Amino acid sequence: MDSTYNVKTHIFEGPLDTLLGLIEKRKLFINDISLAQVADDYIAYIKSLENFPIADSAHFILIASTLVLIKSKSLLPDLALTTEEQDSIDDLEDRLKQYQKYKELSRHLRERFGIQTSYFKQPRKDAIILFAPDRNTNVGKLSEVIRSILASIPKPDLVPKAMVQKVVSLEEMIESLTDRIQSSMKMSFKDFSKMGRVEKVNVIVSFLAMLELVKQGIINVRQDRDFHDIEMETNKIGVPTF
Amino acid sequence: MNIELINKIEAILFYSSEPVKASFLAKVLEVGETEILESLKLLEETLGSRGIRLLSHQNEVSLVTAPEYSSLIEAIVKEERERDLGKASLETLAIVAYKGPVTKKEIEYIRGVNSQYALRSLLLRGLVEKKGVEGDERMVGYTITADALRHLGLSKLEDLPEYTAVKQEIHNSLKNEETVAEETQE
Amino acid sequence: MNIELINKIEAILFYSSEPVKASFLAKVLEVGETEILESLKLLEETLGSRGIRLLSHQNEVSLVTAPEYSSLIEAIVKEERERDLGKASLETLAIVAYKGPVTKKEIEYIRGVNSQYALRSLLLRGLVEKKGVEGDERMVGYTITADALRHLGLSKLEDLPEYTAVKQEIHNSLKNEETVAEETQE
Repeated sequence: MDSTYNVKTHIFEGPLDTLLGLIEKRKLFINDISLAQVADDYIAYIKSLENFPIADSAHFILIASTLVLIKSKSLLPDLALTTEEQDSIDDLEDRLKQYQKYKELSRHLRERFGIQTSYFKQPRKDAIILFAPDRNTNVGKLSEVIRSILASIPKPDLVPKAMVQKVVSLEEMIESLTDRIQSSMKMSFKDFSKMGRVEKVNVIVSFLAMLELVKQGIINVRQDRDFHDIEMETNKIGVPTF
Repeated sequence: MNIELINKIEAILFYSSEPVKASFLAKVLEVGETEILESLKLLEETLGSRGIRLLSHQNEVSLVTAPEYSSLIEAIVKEERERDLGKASLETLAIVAYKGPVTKKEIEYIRGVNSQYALRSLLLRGLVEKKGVEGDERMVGYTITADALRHLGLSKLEDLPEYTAVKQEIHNSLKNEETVAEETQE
Repeated sequence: MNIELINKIEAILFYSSEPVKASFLAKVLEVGETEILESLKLLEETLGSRGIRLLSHQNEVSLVTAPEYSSLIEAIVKEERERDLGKASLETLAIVAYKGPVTKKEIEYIRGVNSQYALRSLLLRGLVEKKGVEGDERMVGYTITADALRHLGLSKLEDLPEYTAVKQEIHNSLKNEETVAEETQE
């Protein structure tokens, strides 16, 4: 295959494209295990983006939140997922598989496009022109038609810029979570994330931060019962490990 | 087999030089559409190894030069080779080709990004077209055009690589979705 | 007998749709003129009983519809001209009326679809005509014909309802399109 195509895929176009790129880079199949594995890469990629694709920021965040779910499930096997959460995981897997399929198929089109072309007959130059208006050829109809054309020209979508800044603060969240845990030793995720009092995106970011700390071995988490609050504790009190 | 009818169809298609509906042929030639479709099949066979081919697409047919002589025709017209399609357009075109008629929403669901501009650029190039979705007047579905097929060197959509397999897969997963949807409906 | 050569000739003649000299075919296909003439004879025989015929006239050849179907073709021509303009043609006509002189590319930007057939049908029906665009010799602009203007009962285009406002709006959306097109280029 020609190399320009591969180069082009490095400029990820959207969240699914990004995610698929990360999975394929590791030569993995699409399933919950591979998705849990690339969740960090995905977050890291979003953080690294200087020119965040603003138009799709909501999509990026939604998918990030699903990845967090998948990853948290893999880290905390006892974590019970709601039907809605499980659906969103299945849905993401399904979409990724579909997207991967069509991406592959688009290569067929790329190979064929413009290579084998057949041609219609050229229009005859000596075709007879005969003045033949129809019953719609009147001023009223023309004015009506032009109005509806003008109305149907797409206007560029308005994009929610506010959402973008929230995701970028992931690092700050990790820092602040570490600080607070080390000072109070024990706190609840609900308290920390101000769940119910702030936007969902902040909760997601907090949760991500918590998982990141679990992964780095800085804290332990404990959830006594399904849907109950998660207790966080530091592993190594007072020892900075990062 | 009615040779006279095949000849007439050939004459009309030659004259028209634009895609023509089977129903139009039926009306003009005063025969049933089934008969037209049968004759078209025979015409396609007759033309199979010739310099002219029959191109059929969604009930529309036209005559075109055989794809194997494209370089010859290109040399005559010195027409500029079509510029490559971008990645976004190619992905969108693939979804429309294999899954069409497909709505903008479905395309964006699969690609995960806003596909308004990719679609518009395909529309502008005459590669896809809008069609009302059967059974739902408000929905607009996109389908691939006869022109796009011509650019792909295909005489019908079914000749696309893996077409039947993909179509079957889509069909199966749709069935699954329906089952799930029914189950979750309360 | 070289079937490949016959097929190539058929493809070229089909595409050209105007009479072509045997010497031209010889040059393009890089064979001797005698060979071309022999192949033309065979092509004529093959087409002998078909809907398309080979017409030779003073060393020039072309493909034409078989004479026995001329009344059929005439009926179609008549039908075509009497038919109502389709949505595509009507939209194109409205754009040409309000924005003319306007290029094919601009029309396609505004409509969002390829408008080649619509323009051709309007040209054949004498409703629009091609004119060189002032200041740019290579560009071809379409304008409404004097006949059409008279048919609309107008003495000048400016008398169309909301002429100035619509013209301005079209102008603005063309500018928008240009910006978007630049942004989405890959």
